[in-house]
Amino acid sequence: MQDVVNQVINTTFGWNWPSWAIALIGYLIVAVILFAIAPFQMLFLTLYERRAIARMQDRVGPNRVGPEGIFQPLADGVKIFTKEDIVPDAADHWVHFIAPCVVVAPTMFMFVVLPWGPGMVPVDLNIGLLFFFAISSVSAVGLLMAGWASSNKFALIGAMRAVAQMVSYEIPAVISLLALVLITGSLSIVDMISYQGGLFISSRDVASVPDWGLGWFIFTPVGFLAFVAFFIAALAEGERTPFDIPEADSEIVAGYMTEYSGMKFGLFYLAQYVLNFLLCAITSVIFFGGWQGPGVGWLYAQAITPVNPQGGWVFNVLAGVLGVVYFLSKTYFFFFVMVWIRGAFARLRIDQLMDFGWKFLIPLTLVNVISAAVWVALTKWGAADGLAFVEGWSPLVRWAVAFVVTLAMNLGAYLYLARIFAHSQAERERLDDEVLESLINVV
Amino acid sequence: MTRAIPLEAVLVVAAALFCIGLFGALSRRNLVGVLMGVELMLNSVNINLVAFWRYLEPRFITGPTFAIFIITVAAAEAAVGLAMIIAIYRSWLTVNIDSVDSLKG
Amino acid sequence: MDLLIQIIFGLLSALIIGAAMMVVTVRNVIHAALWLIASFFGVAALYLTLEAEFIAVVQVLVYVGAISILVLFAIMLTRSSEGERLLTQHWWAAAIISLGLFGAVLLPTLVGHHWNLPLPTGPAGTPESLAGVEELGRGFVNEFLIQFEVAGILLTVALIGAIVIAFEERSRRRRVLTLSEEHILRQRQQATATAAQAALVTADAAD
Amino acid sequence: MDIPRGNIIVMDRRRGKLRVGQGLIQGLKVVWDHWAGSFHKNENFSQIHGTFTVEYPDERLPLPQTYRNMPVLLYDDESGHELCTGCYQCQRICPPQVIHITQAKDPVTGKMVPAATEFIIEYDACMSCGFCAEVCPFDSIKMDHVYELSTADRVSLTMRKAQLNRPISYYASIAPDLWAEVQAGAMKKLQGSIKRRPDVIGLAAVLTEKIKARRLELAAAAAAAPAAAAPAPAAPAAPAAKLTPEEKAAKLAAMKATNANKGVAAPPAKAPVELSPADAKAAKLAAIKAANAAKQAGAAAPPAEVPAELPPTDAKAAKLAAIKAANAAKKAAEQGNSE
Repeated sequence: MQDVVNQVINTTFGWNWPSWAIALIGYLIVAVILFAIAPFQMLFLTLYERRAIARMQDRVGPNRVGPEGIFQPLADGVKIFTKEDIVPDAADHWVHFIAPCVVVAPTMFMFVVLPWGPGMVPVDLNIGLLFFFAISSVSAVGLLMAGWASSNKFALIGAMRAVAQMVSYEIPAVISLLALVLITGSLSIVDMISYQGGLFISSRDVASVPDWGLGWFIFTPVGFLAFVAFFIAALAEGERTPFDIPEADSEIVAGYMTEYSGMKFGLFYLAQYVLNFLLCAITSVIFFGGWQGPGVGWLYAQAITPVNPQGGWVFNVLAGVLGVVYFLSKTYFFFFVMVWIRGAFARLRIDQLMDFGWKFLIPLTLVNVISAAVWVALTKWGAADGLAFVEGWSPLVRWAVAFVVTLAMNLGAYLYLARIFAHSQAERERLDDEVLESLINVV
Repeated sequence: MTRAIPLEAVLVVAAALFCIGLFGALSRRNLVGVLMGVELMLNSVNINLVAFWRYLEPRFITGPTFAIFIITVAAAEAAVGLAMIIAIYRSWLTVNIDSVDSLKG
Repeated sequence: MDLLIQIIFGLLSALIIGAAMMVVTVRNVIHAALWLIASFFGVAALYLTLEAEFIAVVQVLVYVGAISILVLFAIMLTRSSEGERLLTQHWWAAAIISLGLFGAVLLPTLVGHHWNLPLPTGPAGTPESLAGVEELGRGFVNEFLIQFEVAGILLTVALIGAIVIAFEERSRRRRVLTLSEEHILRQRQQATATAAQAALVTADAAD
Repeated sequence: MDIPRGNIIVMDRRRGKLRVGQGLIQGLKVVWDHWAGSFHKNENFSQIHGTFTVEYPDERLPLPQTYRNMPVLLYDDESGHELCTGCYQCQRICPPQVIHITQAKDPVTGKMVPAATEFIIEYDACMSCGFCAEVCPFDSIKMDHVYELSTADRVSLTMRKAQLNRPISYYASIAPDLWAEVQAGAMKKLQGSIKRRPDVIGLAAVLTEKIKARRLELAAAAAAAPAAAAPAPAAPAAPAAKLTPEEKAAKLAAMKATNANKGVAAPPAKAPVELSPADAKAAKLAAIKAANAAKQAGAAAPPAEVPAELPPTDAKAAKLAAIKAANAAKKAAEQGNSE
């Protein structure tokens, strides 16, 4: 973006603006584009979710406003804008007012490191992944503010639940990504995507594999387990249905949103759907190659890049469009999976949620990190690193050995932990029964 | 960066933060308030470490490493401290430091 | 460019110091915690201006995302003592100590000291390679290995310690019965009652 | 996986066995089947897959005969008489007490007549319980199938008799079996009550309006016609074998008018006496009679013609007209007497 701005201002118009002004303008343009995209994602996703969940429940969903109901979100938006903004008398007015902003702002921040296509990333931070999750944890503060400032029991309970859930499930999410960071050797999201070229096997692991843009992490045992764990954690962080305890309508009205109305409520809604979009996007980026797909790599190689200044701009456009199409279709597929899970499963109880997160998911992801280390050792290390027996193996053999070993490790860990977890649940029930017995004896 | 802002400015900010944190830790009655003051002091130390790293030894990682150790210690301290506050609250039903004085003869 | 950075630095310093002042003076503890979060944010932004992105992100992750949440939780789990005095009896002594430390010791020392700075870098000079995340990671598994392990053990110990301190035994926990449990309880009570009656009847019969 | 309808599915929790998430996958499969199956419409509502949604304003389900929404009043297509006799049974049983009936009275004798002059149901408070339809001994109240009743204001949901009237043929079309069950008894009872109904009392409101208009027309015509020529052509309607209710009523009115014409010696002061029943029709009739009497009494009495030409839209105006006419007639008679 800055190259284009520089080209236009300094070469075409010849104004000779300083580089920081160019950078500022470039970032501003990108920011404006992203701020326009985010609400539209939310509008689209609400309609998408309502239509999809309706089909799963043998209904049709909203289809009256516009063709196939595409203007339904706009109608909802108009409705929400015209609603009265009610603040409870006992509320802490300033905190009540700021809370929605604190919830929305981090989701907007998270767009900063999200790559949309080849070369289409607002900022390629070398700690992008960490940035993403650090920022996402900030919205927990906003939720707590909202719950506390409303001075409402339901709101406070909802906020407490939301924060406990977000803080707990951030750990498995980050640890499962840590495994892939180990394999990639970088925290930059762009690096993670470029690692995933190839055909079922990453070309970085085995150089002879043709680059079809299909060397996704999901095809490795480490990546698969990380994906499952991460997606579950993402469901919990986005407060999607099996984990929608914070806003369980049937128990605590609407959780931390209970005392909000009008556009403040709309902001919470916006934050939630944008966060869901971002979680789906990061899932598709990290486990499914983001914009990687057949054709994109080849097209991008022909385009104007810092590496290849003599390319054709047509290829830039083509690679960009194809990349964005791949990326968005993957993202929307994962949103569909979220809706699918919402249609299928019932809500967990808070203690079940915590048990599952701490006693099952975190150990599983920790084992996965060890598997990732084994994978790195088997595919990358040589005699110099103290792994002499791999000398003479071809990269494909090393890859295959690593695949089998990590698969065995992960599968074993999964089955063992499932067994342990089932036992612990049974033990818990037994303890509950004991408490019941003691109550009876007292009476 | 290093040309635009002198090192002293960053250090003065850190020192001011430290003193405010010290005042908070010494004078607040609420135990959580005391803990918040301690957190502020730890933050100021971190600022110092990072500033020294940036201005004096940017090629070595000693400064950030110590900053990360301090953050680790702060996290541990917060976890244990707040657990203790909750335990204290359970037995005394108050979190005021001058009310928790059963050791005072 | 320099002016821009100076303005940003000034604003950030004002945010950090102002928010910290609010933390120690505001009456409502929740508000104090929220100001603390603002101060943490300011410090994270200061790290960014110091080109320490990793530390900045870790600051946000740990302080804003975890510690402040812990603090807020602790405040909500303990009853706030509204209406009582905010500060201890000897707060003036604390104020004198803090102000004296700042005005008499720290400020003259920091301003008066001559720092052996390397040549200034930036847009004018050649960009100097900063130690980044990779160097940090390598450092943790080479020269700082012992410290790294100690930090890990410390965290584990803190985790276990916090759980042990704040843990309430399951049997001592006040428990609200669910409807089905209540039903079961009542059924069992009735069963025991009838059994006792039956025992009485048989005892009478035996007599 | 086809689950037969109406069965209770007992989930096998498989205790003791190692559960590693198969149940979750099974659940996802069920939902997926529904999603994939939802792209065709479920026409017969007997399967568990397919879209069940009826897109309401565009398509509607056929309503069962026993569907009930709001009560309506039936009247006979042929005679135009309402089945309702004003027995107050429905008013008594109505749980929210939204039915209000005014019993009809004979304008001449003042006796009760088996018919209702006014019948009000407040639809806004009606709860569609159907008690009124069940209790009605004359099968006069039936439950309608129309459910799109929303209005912008509450008042327009207070239904008067004219809005409640539905012909029997309509009810027979929406609930043929139900009507066939009760038809014989209902019609028999109707015949009985028709015999006891004088004049137009008990006719459906929509018909009485027409009758009123027609009568006025005829009366005006009769009044305008020369007195001498009155007897024979006053009734234009030929005595046909089968008359429509309107024609019948019209004939009746015309006959009455001619009768009044014939009564030459009738004292003109009789007109105000007849006003006592607070009935518009009676008043109008009285007015017409008075006018005719006046005409008979004094040949040179032009003011008497005025009230007959007035379009009396309501009872009060009619009464006023009658009084005026009576006064005019009296004056004319006095003039005639003095001459």
